[in-house]
Amino acid sequence: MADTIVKPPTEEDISRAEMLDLYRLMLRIRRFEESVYRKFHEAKIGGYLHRYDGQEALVAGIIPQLQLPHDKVLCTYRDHAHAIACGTSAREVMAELMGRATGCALGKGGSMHLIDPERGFLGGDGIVGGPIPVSVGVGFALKYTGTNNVCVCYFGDGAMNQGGVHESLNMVGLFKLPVLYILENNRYAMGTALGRSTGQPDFILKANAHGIAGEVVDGMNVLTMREAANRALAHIRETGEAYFLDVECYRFVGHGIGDDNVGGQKLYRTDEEVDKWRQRDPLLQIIRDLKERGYISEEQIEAIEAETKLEVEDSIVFAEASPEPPLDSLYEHVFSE
Amino acid sequence: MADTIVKPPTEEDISRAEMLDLYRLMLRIRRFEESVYRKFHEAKIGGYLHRYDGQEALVAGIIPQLQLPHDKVLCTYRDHAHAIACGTSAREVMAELMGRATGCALGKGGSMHLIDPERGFLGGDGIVGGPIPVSVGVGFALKYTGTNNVCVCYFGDGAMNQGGVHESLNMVGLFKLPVLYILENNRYAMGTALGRSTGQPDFILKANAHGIAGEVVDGMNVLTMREAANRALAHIRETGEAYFLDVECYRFVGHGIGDDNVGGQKLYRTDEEVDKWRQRDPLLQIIRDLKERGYISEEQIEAIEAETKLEVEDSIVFAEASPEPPLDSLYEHVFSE
Amino acid sequence: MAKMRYLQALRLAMTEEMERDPNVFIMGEEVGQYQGTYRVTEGLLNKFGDKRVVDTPISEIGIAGMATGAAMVGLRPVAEFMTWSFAMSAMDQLVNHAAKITYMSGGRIKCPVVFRGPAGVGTQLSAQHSHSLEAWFAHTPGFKVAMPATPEDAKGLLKTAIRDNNPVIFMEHAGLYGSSGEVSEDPDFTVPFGVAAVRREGKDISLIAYSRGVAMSLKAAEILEKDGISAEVIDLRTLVPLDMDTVVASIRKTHRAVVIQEEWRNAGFAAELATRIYEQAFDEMDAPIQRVAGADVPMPYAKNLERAAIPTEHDIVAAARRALS
Amino acid sequence: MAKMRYLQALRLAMTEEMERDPNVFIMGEEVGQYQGTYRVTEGLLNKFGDKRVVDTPISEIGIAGMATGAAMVGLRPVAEFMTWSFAMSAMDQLVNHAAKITYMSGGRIKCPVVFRGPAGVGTQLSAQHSHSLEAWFAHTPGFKVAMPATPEDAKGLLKTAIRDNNPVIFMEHAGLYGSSGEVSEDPDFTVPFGVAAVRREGKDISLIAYSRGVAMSLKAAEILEKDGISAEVIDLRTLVPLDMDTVVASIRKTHRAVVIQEEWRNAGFAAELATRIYEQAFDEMDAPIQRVAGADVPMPYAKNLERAAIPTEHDIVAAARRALS
Ligand SMILES: Cc1ncc(C[n+]2csc(CCOP(=O)(O)OP(=O)(O)O)c2C)c(N)n1
Ligand SMILES: Cc1ncc(C[n+]2csc(CCOP(=O)(O)OP(=O)(O)O)c2C)c(N)n1
Ligand SMILES: [Mg+2]
Ligand SMILES: [Mg+2]
Repeated sequence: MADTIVKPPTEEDISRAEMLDLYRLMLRIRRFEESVYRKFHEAKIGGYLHRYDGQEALVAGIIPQLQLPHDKVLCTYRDHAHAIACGTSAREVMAELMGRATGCALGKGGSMHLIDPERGFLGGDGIVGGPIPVSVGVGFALKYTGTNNVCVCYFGDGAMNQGGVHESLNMVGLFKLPVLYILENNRYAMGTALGRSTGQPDFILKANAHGIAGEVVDGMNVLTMREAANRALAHIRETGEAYFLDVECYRFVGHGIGDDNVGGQKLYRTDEEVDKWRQRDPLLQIIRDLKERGYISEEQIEAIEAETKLEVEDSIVFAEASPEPPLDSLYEHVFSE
Repeated sequence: MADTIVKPPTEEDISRAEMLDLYRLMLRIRRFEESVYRKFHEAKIGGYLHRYDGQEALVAGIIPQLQLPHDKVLCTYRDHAHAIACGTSAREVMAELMGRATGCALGKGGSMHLIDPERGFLGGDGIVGGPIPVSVGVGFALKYTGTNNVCVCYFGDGAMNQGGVHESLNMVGLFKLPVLYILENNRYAMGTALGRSTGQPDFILKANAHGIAGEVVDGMNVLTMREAANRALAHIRETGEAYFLDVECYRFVGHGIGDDNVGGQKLYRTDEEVDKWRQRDPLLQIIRDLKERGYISEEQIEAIEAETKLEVEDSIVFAEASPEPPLDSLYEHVFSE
Repeated sequence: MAKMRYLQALRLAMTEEMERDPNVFIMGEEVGQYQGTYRVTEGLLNKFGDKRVVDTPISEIGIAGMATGAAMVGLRPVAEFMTWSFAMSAMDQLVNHAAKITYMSGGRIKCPVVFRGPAGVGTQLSAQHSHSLEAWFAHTPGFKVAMPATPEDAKGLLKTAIRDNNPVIFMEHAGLYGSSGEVSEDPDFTVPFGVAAVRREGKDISLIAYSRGVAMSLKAAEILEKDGISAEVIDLRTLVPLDMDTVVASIRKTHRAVVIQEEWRNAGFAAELATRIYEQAFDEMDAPIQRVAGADVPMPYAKNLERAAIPTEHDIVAAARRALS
Repeated sequence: MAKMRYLQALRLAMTEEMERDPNVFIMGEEVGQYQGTYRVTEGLLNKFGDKRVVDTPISEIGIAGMATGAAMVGLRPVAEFMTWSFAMSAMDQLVNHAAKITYMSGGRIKCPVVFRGPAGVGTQLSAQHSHSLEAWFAHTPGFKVAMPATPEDAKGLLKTAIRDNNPVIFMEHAGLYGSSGEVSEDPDFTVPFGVAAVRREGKDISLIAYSRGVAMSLKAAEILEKDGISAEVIDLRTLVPLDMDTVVASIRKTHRAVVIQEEWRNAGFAAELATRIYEQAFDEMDAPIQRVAGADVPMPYAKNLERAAIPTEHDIVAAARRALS
């Protein structure tokens, strides 16, 4: 069951329009993250900041396949991409990152706590492993209310060492709940390489041990990712049981702002390694595939870049022009009515 | 690797004296537990009370094989047997259960917190799964100080659903620490049968998933248990790596005082099931084996019963005659000097 | 009205709310087939089936997360901790998730979940099974904290908790489960949060308590009465929200107070209570507020030590006398 | 003496103690190869090797248990929580095991372990990364709780913590890591637990604080001085044990006090402090004790809201003026 690397789908499986959409979404995420990084260094954004560069396919290959807002998405602090893929506007995300009243969490959440429940996005989470126990309840509720919907729950390789994750996988296995686990297996938890944090590196065996089926997926290729996601989602909707995708991927930049300089990353990985993975950049691959199929022209590439740039810049203008949250909102939202 | 049921050893493996010792130890435990139960119902003992009847082989087959006090033992609240096997006197155990100053924890611990560090017994623990994280540190220290010793850590099938257990097994697998895990797999966690609490019932797969090798053992037969323990201990002392024994066993009585009446247990198991397991009573089996080998006479059986009874009664007399802890010890031992 | 025990009142509250609202469900360790460790949920599995009465593995993190997640998308879970002592394993899910999600989301997520179970000292359960930890939860913004002292409140507060749109820490007291009293059988009967009850009127001193401390205070008041001392007994009912109006009104009358809690003294809730009284009524105080609390030791097993570690009505009487001397 | 930063002082304390005692070792997430998330442990892996500087998985329960277990059999672990916020996942191991094993064993087991790491509010780290939780730990018998305010104390208290035979909760403040001051380089220099420091003498009012609150109080004292108000600033250094003698001596002089904490107000440590002052010096108080504390809200992300949620020197000044009015 472990270690099945799924083959990319054939041309028939995906239309030109869909492929262009995947490209567009991944590009929007990449450009958004790059701009966020600049804004952080201009001190417009504070706190911690975790970019998704390199992992775009994990979001683009899955979230558009969902029936939002009825399906639900949970993820980690590395959550900008997930919000955007769920349909939260770049404006609302950027405003949240800048701590503005117009942000998707009214400026109260920040980078690690983007959220958009009306779109099915139940939010990022600053605690490693934190969303997985929550996913048990979301999956339970989807089943309890008699829907055919799925909760998609993202988490990192480092999170596999959190006890709460194991309690939860076991409960999901036992109760047979409709949850799709996406292990964003980028090989590092901060500065800790996979092999230095796990007693046994085949995560599918860990999922299986709790009664959850799963497989390894190449997450650098969005088409492969998309196909695996579709099969997993179909499996869950048919059987009502969870599925676990251990997705091979890589973050091109530092863990966060603390090691975004190369010196920081040199403590735990080499330039050569980063370069090697950059050759599998999901954006390069989709561009190549689009071109090979004759689905895209240079003009279109430029046009998409331009429209993406516009969107990101608009989000910055919007956020910077937005007010800070009113001071008297400090004590609001501690409780719901 | 999973599911290997170890064969009982052949006659050559064990001397008559050793076999008699195993019998004596198991009988002492059984009779002690029976008397403890009576004393509870006389209100001489308070709190929770968890008996080991039926599981004696898990203690008798392992603890005498250890190099105490250099090897270390950790276990659950179901810990009277472990204390006795480690060499804590019945007097000290009984006095602790009666909350007396002469108890092994000066009356402060009670039934769930028996302890005797000078004998290598690091204590029972009232929190399900609680001792396993501690075992990581004990194993670490044994390795750090350059010994060849082993930490033996007992826990229940219900504890396999605790997150801390998984964090710890993974760390022990990763750091390659000398810990022998004994899963007291008595098929029930209070009123919850195995299949109602785990998404996947083969616990060896759970251990393997964290990089720890293991096997299933018949824990109703003390000779089988002893052989498996010896092999596991040899493996650990040789390789320095942990081992996991999933020991098939059964508790003949209720989980604790709350369900010691048959009505309580009927909520979750049948009389027939209990009867079936009682036919595999480790005491019956060893008596049968001793007789078959001509190692024991009826007179000897009676003599051992008599001396055991004497020991248990002596412990009761001792405990009842012992003073309560002095009231001014209330604030003692919050801190060490 | 019917006479019933505290634990029956709790069960009745759950039964009525489950009948009223199909989104309410029960979950926890041994709540179903085993009929509840303390029999609080007895009969509910039979009545409502295993869809709505869910037995879980011994996984406190998973339980807390499952309840939180289900509440985030519209269900109303009532999750039992077999005892509150075991909630310690789940503090991250409780505090970082249940208590904060509403605030972190700018109010976009509601989290109507009740965490309930027995707290406090039992009988010789020793160090790891004798907590209530209300101070920890009261310290954490985002939780409401209810600690009923009577069967009627057990029912009325639990119904309010289940209907509340926020995470409620509902701490019962194992030592009160068997106590009985008159309880309304009206399914519309609830007890609001944040309204303390004056359990006994008095004019010389205010005894301010909650949970089992209320019964102790009433006994103390009777003893004091024999000496001609008239003690007012206030039952806070909920620590968050806290009804300081009732407390301060009492203080304005008596000018002396004893604050009572069973849990460890240091940084316990009684300190908060005393501090708030001084903050709001310093000039009214004729004597220092006396604090009655558990000893700052892990709970010892031996009967005599356990007795010495927890407060009794005699400690309250002694404290009252100090305040009046 | 040498001028160094707070985090360097911590590192020096660990280095000296590791050199002194081979049973001392360092463990935690990213303490080794990554050189420490906040660089507190920078260089220690190179110096002492991976036997004594142990990188762990992201497993807070396992970390707490490993440290506790190792301490129970004679080692002296110094375990880092990347931030104290993450210790919430480990509360059961910390409270039910580390803090209680000595008592539960009738004193037969020692547990000489230090849990350390940054606590308190950083800069816009938002709701899940801004805790200190000292009130929880102070509430729990069996822990000592140290919260150094200066580089010299960072060194001296950490050395005392490592040599102590009990579990010590050692809370650094991320906002102080960069602060610098004179620190003794004598390897025998330690700062004892339970001895508060009078950081500034004064006669009109006592400002009682710890951790970052001390620097805020000193700034407040300077502002007050301009108005001719002489404020005494007391740095508690350790909350358990707590040096009430120094506090009460100050109160006897000033008769007025402000108690300061950064964490949530409700049931926070400042309430304990205020309550104890009243218990021991009620008759000395000329005005109600003023409490300065964090807002009772999960920490908001937006800069302006975060600023409003945490206390500043101006809040202390305002509180002092209230106490003096
Ligand atoms: C419980 C907990 N412990 C530690 C941290 C600090 N921390 C934040 S991210 C991180 C690494 C997580 O790695 P991984 O799960 O692989 O996710 P990735 O960052 O690679 O996406 C750590 C240790 C935390 N947020 N929560
Ligand atoms: C963390 C925690 N949760 C719940 C309990 C209550 N409890 C005590 S024993 C027990 C059952 C444990 O079953 P198992 O691990 O199989 O051990 P056994 O009693 O069968 O030996 C439970 C739920 C506890 N002590 N600790
Ligand atoms: Mg990772
Ligand atoms: Mg069991």
